Amino acid sequence: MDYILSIVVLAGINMIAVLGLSIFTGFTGLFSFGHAAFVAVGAYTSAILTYYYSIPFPLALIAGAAAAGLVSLVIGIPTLRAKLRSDYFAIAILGFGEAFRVILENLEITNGARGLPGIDNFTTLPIVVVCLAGSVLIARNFLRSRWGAACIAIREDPIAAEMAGVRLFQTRLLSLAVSAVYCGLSGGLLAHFLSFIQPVMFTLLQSTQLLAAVIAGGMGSISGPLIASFVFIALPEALRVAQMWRLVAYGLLLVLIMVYRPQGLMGYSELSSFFRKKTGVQGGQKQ
Amino acid sequence: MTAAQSPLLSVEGLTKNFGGIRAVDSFSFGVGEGSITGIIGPNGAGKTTVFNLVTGIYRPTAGTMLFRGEEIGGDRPDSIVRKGIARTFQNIRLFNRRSCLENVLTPLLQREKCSFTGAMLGTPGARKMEKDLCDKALDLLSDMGLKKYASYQANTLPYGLQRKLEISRALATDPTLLLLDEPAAGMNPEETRSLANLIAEVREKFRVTILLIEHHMDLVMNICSPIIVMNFGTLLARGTPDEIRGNPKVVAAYLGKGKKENERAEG
Amino acid sequence: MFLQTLITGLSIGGIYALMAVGYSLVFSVLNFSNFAHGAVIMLGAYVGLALATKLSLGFGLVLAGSIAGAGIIAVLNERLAYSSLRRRKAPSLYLMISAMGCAVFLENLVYATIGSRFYAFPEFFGRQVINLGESSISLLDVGAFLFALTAILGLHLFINRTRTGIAIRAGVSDMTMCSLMGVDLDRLIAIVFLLAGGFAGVAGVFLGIKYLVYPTMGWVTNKAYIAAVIGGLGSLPGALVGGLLLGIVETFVSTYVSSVLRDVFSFSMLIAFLVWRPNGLLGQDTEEKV
Amino acid sequence: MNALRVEDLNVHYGTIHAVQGISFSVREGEIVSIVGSNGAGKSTIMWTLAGVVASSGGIVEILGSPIPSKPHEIVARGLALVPERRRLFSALSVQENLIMGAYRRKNDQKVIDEMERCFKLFPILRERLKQRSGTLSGGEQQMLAISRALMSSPKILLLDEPTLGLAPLLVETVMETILRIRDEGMTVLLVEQNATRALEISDRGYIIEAGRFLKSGPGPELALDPEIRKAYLGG
Repeated sequence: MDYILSIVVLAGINMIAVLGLSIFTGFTGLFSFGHAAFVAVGAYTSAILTYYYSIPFPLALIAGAAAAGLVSLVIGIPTLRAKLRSDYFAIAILGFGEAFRVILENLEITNGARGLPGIDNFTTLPIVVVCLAGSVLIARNFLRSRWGAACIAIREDPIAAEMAGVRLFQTRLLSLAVSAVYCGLSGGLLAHFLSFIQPVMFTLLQSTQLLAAVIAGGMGSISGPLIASFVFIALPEALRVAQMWRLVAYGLLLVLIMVYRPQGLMGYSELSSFFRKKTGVQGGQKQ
Repeated sequence: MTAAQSPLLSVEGLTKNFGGIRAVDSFSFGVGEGSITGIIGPNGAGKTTVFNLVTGIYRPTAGTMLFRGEEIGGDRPDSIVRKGIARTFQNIRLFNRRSCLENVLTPLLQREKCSFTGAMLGTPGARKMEKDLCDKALDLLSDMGLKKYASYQANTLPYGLQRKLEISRALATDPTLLLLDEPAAGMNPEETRSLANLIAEVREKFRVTILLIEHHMDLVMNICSPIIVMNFGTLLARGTPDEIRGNPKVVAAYLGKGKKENERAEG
Repeated sequence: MFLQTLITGLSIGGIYALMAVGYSLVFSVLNFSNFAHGAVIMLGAYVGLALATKLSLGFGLVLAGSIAGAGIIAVLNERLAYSSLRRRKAPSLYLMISAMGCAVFLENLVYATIGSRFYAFPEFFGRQVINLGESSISLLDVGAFLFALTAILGLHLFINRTRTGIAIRAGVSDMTMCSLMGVDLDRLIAIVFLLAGGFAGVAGVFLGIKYLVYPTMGWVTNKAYIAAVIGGLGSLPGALVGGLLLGIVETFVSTYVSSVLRDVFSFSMLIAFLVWRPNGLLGQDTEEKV
Repeated sequence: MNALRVEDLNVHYGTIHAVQGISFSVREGEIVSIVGSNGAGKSTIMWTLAGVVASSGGIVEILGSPIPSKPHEIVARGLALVPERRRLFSALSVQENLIMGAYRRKNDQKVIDEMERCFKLFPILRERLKQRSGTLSGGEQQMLAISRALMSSPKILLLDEPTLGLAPLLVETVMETILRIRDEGMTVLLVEQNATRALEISDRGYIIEAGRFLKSGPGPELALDPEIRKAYLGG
């Protein structure tokens, strides 16, 4: 029972990060190979606050999420302002993620590559459920606000978006920061669930897994990536598949999706229309 | 309503280089308030580049662009939109995978000031504003005869309606000047005629000034005055449709010259 | 000390350059960052290792076998993971994600089947060193450096002097027009991947001899990628200059500043170049026109 | 015999029906022009014939047999395209551009012979041989683009707006070259916005508007037809 519970909690934590990346990738159309770094910022910030400074857990969680948002600006401002090609941006943020991990491995306060053990076990299933539900709700509200509409417009056509009055740089930066906050929250929950974190948990491979869930679930959908990330975590865990075979499958999946169904496994349109009905943007306009 | 009154947009010495190529070469023109001004010219004359310069997508190499007396050269596209210039594109650029309503709603939302936290938490105030804007978007769609397509995904519309939707989206930014880049491209003569009517209607109903690039001469000659002719990135002629049609320079730019004339040009 | 550092830097830089060539070749033609290149290098090293240990072949044959093996793998990789994307003119980002998928797939496949053990090549060069005043250099380092220089020079000549080479450059300039000259694009791209794979084979063998052979050894190519960006993605001289420069800078940073900061420094250079000089030191400026 | 026969050709770009059931033929040794205003579908026809753009229906025959699907196979059948705006390999030298034109020739001597033939048409190219083609003047670039296509010794040459952006004197040079090429036995399909001069040198011409042929007839006769003026400037 405990085993199943822990799978569910882990899947829930992962879903929050995937949801964040989905806002950035699925809805704003920017790709990132570095979001694991923002999970790391949340994990380390909140863990250090509760571990060394005995800050209450909720405050530490919020601080972790906020710190991730702030750190995202460090990489976001120069790269997004420069309007890099989309693949260059994905690579720049990859470089940032890798550099950040190396820094974590060498700081004293993070206890270097050995990692931080003995973090208090605050994360429980109800907390994860509340956080996830809140995250979904806020994501929904965000996406139908003027900022969300701007993000989606940029994904569809950046030049047309600008001509609809969308501020390109500011909107992209906001989307990055929001996604980083989600990742930071996920990291804080993760640290206080596993009670042990170390830098190798936040590598390029983790970033790739997050991205794989978003792409597989379907670009421009909230529900798709959530389902995908649950399946990604829970299924192999339940079947007790060795980690490396899981990664073999992730790799293959990415290639197959790009070759056969770049709009995501569940298909772009069904999911987006499913989502649209839920948010009711068009409610009452049916003829 | 004559063009001469007060130029809404006045462009002086506009120049744009791409690498070694001069796409626009000290081009000057004005657009009178309330007019439907047409820009025509042979292939590669630099017409779309002018649109891209006026809307801030390109930065001019030299020249000034005054819109309602204010310099707009060097402004970002979104701030030019806020000042009141909207446009459509030669190859339609819609938010393809969004509904028609959302296409029009997006610029409406960008014009509103609203509280970020309010929107995130979904406060009643934020909800109400969304609802109001939805209604406004629907009104606009019904003005343009697109109401029954409100929930259709934009790229599923037939071509002619996509053009209409793109014009609707541009109108949703509340423009004073509307730039249309080949609105009749890909249309048959019948569709072109109804587009001409629509453009005239839009000008009346939304009180906008219109500047359009077009190759369908019937459309240009029927609804535009004045007409500006561009060739090799500069102004070749300017005048009423009849003046343009009778201008030998314009005819030569379009049809080319015969052997004798070419040889005369040599000497 | 200074001379020693410089020479070490050059030899590491030589290997970086060998690897960077593969990134640049593919980027120049298909305009995407082929992150599967690292996995091809790793597989090339395993092919070489198998030839050296199971068949006890000499250095020359090991190198040839590894070039052929990695070349074929690279061509297959293109056929299976990229060609259909390329034909339907998918955004370069999709190709890059597919490449990332290939890297994760191949690496973990090796990990799951061969295992995570570290293997060493037989000692082809012994531990011979050359003494230069106070500094000493290993023969392997000198060999790797000279080999890298020669191979890249050879490729440069091939690209500039042969009919196929000119066709590759024409393809870089304008793919559609290249096909209108009668060039079979599928064949041309297969040749490009064969070349990139061949270089991956050489790099894999040198990397394996200098360090060890293991599933994640391909990640070193992150550095090679940085080298390619510094030199200018798509430029062959750029790959050489970028590789050598990065090798030297890294060695100096780790010797005189801190070995910890070395990687942070390299990744910062990557970001800085992407933001401020995306065409690198020797890459050509792309036209502003959209 | 027909060098090129096109029957009921249709091309769609997404929702746009760019070429709407066009039929025409070019007999061996003829110069045929298609003239019409911008956006009428002229270039689309050319790219479709060269195999770059896929048609959505219709028959295309080259020298009596169906045209292959891939561009490099079409070149092998003796068709060469000089595209609009030249599309030279700008980073390559003049010589390398010419070598690319003769890519299918394995025999070096043949390549040199072809090059000599081009120098006879355009002596200036010999002086520019080592220069990067991107640095040539507009007129020289057009000469190189034509030469590059001739290097494959095609039977049918397609020229898409060869006079675009050229001064009157250079327009004359290009037109005279086209006549010379035809006199050497080649078949030419010419697409021009510069209608008057193109039709003057053509055996036959077609006026195209919005993806359809409006009228056809002997070139010089069509050059004087008021219908053209209407197609360009409305009526």
